[in-house]
Amino acid sequence: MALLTVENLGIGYQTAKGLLKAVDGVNFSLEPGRSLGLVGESGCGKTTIGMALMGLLPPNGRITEGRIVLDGVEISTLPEDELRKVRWNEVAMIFQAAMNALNPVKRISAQIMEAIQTHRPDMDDDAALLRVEGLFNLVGLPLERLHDFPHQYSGGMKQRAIIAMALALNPKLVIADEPTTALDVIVQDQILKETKQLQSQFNIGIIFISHDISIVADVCHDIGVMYAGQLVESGPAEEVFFNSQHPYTQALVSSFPTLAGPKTKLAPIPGEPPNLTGTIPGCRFCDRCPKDTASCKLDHPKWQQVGPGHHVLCDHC
Amino acid sequence: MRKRGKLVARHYKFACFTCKVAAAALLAVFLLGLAPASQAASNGMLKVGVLQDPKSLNLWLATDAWSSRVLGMIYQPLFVREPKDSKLVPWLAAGEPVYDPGKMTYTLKLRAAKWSDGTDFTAEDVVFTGNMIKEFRIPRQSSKWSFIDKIVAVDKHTVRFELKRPKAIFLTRTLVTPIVQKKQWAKLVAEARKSGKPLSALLRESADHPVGTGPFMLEQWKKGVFVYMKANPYFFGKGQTIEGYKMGPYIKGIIFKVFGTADAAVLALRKGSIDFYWNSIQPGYLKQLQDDPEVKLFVSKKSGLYYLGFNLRKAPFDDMALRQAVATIIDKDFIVKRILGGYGEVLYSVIPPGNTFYYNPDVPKYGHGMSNDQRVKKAYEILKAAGYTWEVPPVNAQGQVQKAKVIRLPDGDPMKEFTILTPPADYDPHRAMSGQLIQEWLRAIGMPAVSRPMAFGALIQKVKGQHDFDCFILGYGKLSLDPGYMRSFFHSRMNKTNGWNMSGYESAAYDAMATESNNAMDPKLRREMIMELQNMVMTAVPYVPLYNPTIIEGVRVDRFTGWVQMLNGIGNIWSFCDIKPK
Amino acid sequence: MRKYVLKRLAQVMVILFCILTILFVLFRLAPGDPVTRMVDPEMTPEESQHLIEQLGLDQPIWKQYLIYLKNCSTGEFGYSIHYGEPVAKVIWEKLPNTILLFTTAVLLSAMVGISWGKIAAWRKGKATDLGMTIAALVTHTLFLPWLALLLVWIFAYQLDWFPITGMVSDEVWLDPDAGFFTKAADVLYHMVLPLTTLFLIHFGSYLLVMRSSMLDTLKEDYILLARAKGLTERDIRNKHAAPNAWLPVVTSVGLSLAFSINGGALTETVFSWPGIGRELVFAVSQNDYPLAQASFMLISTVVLLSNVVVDVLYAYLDPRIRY
Amino acid sequence: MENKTVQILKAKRRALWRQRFMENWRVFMRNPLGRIGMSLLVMFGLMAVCSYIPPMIDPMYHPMTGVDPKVVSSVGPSWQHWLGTDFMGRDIFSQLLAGARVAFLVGVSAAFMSVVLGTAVGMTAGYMGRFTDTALMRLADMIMVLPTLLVVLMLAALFGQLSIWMIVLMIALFRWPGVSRIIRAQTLSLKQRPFIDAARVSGASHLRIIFRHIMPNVLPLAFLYMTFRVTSAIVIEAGLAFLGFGDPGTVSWGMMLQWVWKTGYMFQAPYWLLPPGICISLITLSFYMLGRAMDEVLDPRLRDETQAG
Repeated sequence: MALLTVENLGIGYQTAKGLLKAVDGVNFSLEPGRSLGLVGESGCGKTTIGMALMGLLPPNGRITEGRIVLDGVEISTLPEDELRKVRWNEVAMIFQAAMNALNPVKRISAQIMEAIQTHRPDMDDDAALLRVEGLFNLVGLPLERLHDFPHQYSGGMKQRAIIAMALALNPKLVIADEPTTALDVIVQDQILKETKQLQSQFNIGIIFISHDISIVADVCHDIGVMYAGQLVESGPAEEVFFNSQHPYTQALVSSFPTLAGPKTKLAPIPGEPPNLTGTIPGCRFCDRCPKDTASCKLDHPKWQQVGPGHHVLCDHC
Repeated sequence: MRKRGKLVARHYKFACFTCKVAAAALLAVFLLGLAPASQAASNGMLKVGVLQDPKSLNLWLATDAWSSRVLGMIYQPLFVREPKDSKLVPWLAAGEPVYDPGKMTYTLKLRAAKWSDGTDFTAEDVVFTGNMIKEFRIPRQSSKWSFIDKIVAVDKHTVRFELKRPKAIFLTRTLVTPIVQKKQWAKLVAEARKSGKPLSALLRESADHPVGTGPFMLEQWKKGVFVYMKANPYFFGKGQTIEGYKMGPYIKGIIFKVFGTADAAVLALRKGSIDFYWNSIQPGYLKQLQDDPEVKLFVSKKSGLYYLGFNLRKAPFDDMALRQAVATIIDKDFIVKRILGGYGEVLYSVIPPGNTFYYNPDVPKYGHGMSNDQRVKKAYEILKAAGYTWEVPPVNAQGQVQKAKVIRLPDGDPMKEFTILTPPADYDPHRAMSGQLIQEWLRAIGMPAVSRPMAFGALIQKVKGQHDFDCFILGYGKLSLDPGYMRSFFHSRMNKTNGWNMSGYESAAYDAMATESNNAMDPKLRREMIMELQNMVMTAVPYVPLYNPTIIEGVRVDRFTGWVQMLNGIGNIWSFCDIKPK
Repeated sequence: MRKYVLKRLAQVMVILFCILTILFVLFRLAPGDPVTRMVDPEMTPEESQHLIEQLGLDQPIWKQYLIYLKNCSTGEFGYSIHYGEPVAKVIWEKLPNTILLFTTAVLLSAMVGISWGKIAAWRKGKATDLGMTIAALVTHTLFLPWLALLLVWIFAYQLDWFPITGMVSDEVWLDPDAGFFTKAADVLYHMVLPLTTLFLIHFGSYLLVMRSSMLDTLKEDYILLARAKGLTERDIRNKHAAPNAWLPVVTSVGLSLAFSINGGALTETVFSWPGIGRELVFAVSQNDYPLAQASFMLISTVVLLSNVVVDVLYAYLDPRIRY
Repeated sequence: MENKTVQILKAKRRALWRQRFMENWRVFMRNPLGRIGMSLLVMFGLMAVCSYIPPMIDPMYHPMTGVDPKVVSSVGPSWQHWLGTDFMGRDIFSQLLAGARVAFLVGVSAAFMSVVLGTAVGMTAGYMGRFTDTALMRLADMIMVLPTLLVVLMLAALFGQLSIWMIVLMIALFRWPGVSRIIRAQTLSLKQRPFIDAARVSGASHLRIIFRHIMPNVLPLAFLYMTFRVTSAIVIEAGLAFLGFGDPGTVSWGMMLQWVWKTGYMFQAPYWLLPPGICISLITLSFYMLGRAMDEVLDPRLRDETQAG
């Protein structure tokens, strides 16, 4: 049974200009211990999906259609009380801007202990602290820095602390939202490696959200490429990265330098994503698409299988 | 999200609960505070409301009205003024002083009184007090004693004053000086002498436990709250009849309650937490007090003089005609009616009518009984006759009053802008407002007057110290009944820096008569001279007397009776010795 | 930390010295001569001359300045013209009263303002928020003396619930049976109206600052993380948002202190609360210059020191700041 | 030819400016606080203008010197005196109108002066940096912590009664540090921007950089602070007048409150006690609201927030 199933998910934001459909008809599923990378430009809806998985949409956002099933429980309709028990216990999150995700006026140890004790009310302070020490060892943080304040940590240490916090309750699923964006390349690499290792060690399912397809390809088993609220290509990481079919994925791949891949010229993607308020009749990428045809503007594109487990939302592939 | 709402609601409820607890606590405090108040309904204690604490209990420093209210119960003079005619009567003295014209000595018998610590009051105390004032040159007192050569204690109850020269104020001013106890002050004096600055050292002695001969003695003073005085068991007057009053005190004591603001004191009077508000009540409060059957109001005359003064040392105020015109144009009735709310009298002489013995009713009364137009016309006539001209005169060819423009002095120059200095409105709103009005009236006849309130100290400095002013409004709330000030105010010798002759009026004839009057020991003769002096002053008008306010005082009628009304109100020693609980 | 506090205290000393010097210079520059301000104006010429010599006002300026500085540094501000007592003594008697009223008012209004501001921000856009914001705006901008008069008129005069003025009643203090608690209760009873005045004026500003600061904080990522951690809304608000939102409020308390002191003086005057603010107003109206100067210096010192305290408190609350 | 281009450019810039102004105005007016504040201010403005009328009808309505000959003490509202009369028969309504004039005069002129001073100091400190900066900011710190009302009171003790212009000047002199701090911060951040460097490289003088490049960018902020300074100036003047140290030749609202308090009519003349206090409070409130609304115009961050919420 799949750890996570997302079916036909649609999420809208209520704005002054009307309903903004940030996510539209997204389907994917995740097996335990596997990792899925969601890639796309900013504003494509990948973070929104991450938030929806935690039940943390902002006040003006709501799930308009579809459902999210985690471990057999439909969390998209769960009441707030139940949802709170699910959070961190089963789904943890590594935040986008790790620098600001730690409360500046509270000690690191206290922040992690808080996460533990919220869900394990019977655990006393000593036990919780012991657990935090274990987590520190796990992520390679020195124990003497246990009671520091966030501002005393370097960026990489903060990120490790966040990861430690995410692992605190042995969650089944971790959502990592741009976990390494603000770090320098070396630290980034280290942390990614460790993350990968931890994942296999504890058999955690990971949803890895990033704008950098090369990193995702490196870390994850599977990749889903998102564009303008829709999943446009999905499949095993290597398939999607080295054999990308969707013009957007191709553009995405060629816009990042890869350390391992062949030397090619970086190609920026011209144009901007469409406005997501109101309905869009045809393919959402057609304005920027090199293969654009007249029919693209009129009809919704269909999913096509292009390889084993490799699907693409484009009529021309 | 719904859940969040619920949670906030819970928090909000908690806040409400906190508020309720706070309110309940306040209520409890309120009840607690009330309980002792109702319990301590004092018996036989007179409660007197005052606005401020005494500034000091050091008699020589405490010159303000609030201190003298308290100290006046303790320290007593040899003579006091009686209620009916304000004549001086023996108080600590046993009788009138006996004058020996040949030796210029006065011999005075003293009462067999006791100090509040039980020791005897003797001639030595009088001698000590006089010598101390002379030695330390104590402010306000030393001028009353400086002409005394020697004070001798003839026996225990007889004292002899040897004068350097005859002086009328010996009887009227010197003998009303409060007497202090030698036993208490000798120590303080010795200490003060030792320091480099004896006078300031003496004034800084705290003297917190005054010993006196008066009807009450100090029991407790909680600063800013109350002064509690108990009846003095050794008071010399107890049981005796003086001037027809059978002396008490019949009350156990007095509590002076300090209120800080008049509204609080008036309300306290109405609520019954004080029996007497010892201060003049502003007209604004009168209506509610008049409607209150429990409160009785006393309207008493005051010996006060509020006036407009000119600087005779400079143009254009050196011109008598101009001064007379200004005196004419001022509508004193208006000031009394509007600014004093009708509680006061119009003054035409520098001696107020209340001082019946010396008051001269026949001085020139500028503008008396005239309407506004008549005033303008009269002033116009006076000025025109003196050679003043206008661009637009205040009275047109048809004899109608109009707005005047640019008055020119007899020499043809336009009159320069001049200022009327007044105390600031918070110090005395009446004088500040009068200044404003006078400015407007003067402008109606073209005089460019500007009324300018100024801090009292700076005002005194400018007027008295530097003689750097045009006009000013000042006044005396409690003018002495002895007209000795006629000399100090207008004698040319006093026309000097920090001298009392602030206007700079000089007249040889006046000087001679003023000096003579002050040395005249015969009251009748002195009276005639004082009458003439008033006439001279009011012809030259260095001062334009404006008004003399009346005192309105309120007492409750439910607990005490027997108030004695006299000049300057019911708050006097006679009242406190005579009131009885109902 | 200690070094920082010492540095700040040194700054306070320098500022006080500057204020003292400016006061001295102004004192000489003002129209009229200094003697008049120090000597009772109603004395005869001989008497006042005598007093001037004795008070040492006839020395040369530089010497006067030195004497002045020496006196001020020892807390000896000379003698009050009105009371004839050492100014320091007069003022020390009033200081506790001011501190009692003012500190209570500031703490109370800060507490209520902050906790309500928290709620208002939490319920942004709802009726609670709107009601609280409007109430805060209105009470914050009320003219303080007028509010005080209004309270007196309604609660002391019309309803007769509270005393009009003063700090204690003579009945209680003359009653030999009255214990400490009765006396304390009496003081509290007198304090209700002035306290209410100051509270109403001040809580609004704390509420508004806390509300906007809280709104800023709620946008932070760590709030999202806290929510993701599954904390209850209440814990998020009280344990994560509020401690951060607090910080700007603390700063604003420090900065608005000078402004609040103005209000304190007005309140004390209307209610005849025997404090320093009222003493200053009284001294100015009595032309008691030494007293006015000393009250002013004391108030300035208190304000300056409170600012140091606020800064230290800020450092204590915000671990990012270490001196 | 060239001239024409310049003209067109200028016209374009004007059009742009007007468009920006209109947009800001729309944002401003969309804000309920701005609307309420503005309408209240218009009302007070009308009162100030109308204050010239009563004395022209009859000298009896002169706020300072006019008295009703038929009235000798305070009476309640009537047809002749809409809000009654004060203790000597002066019309309270005329005084109230005159008070509006004084409030505007004091508020606007003191605020203007303090903002000019604060902007000048702030720009100088921010632009010059180093010693000038330290010295000026230390001075600002010192003045900032002083309670202005008590300072002016102290000066009143020294200099005797202060005239209204002296009071305005004193308020201005003691209320600039807050403005200068903000302006300094703004200047500091502007100084880092490339266009200032560009101007300096192209040889512009310091004065030119300050006036042409920095000032236009800090002025909106200064203007915002002016509205807040107006309220504090009005409140300080009123407080001073209430304590009895105002300019006695001026009928201000604070003065009216002092009269009703000191003459003992406080408890029986609500028609006299209420209006001046309401006016002071309302005018403070309206300037405050105006300031907050302008805050939103100038700070787009806040604007977006209101849109979303």
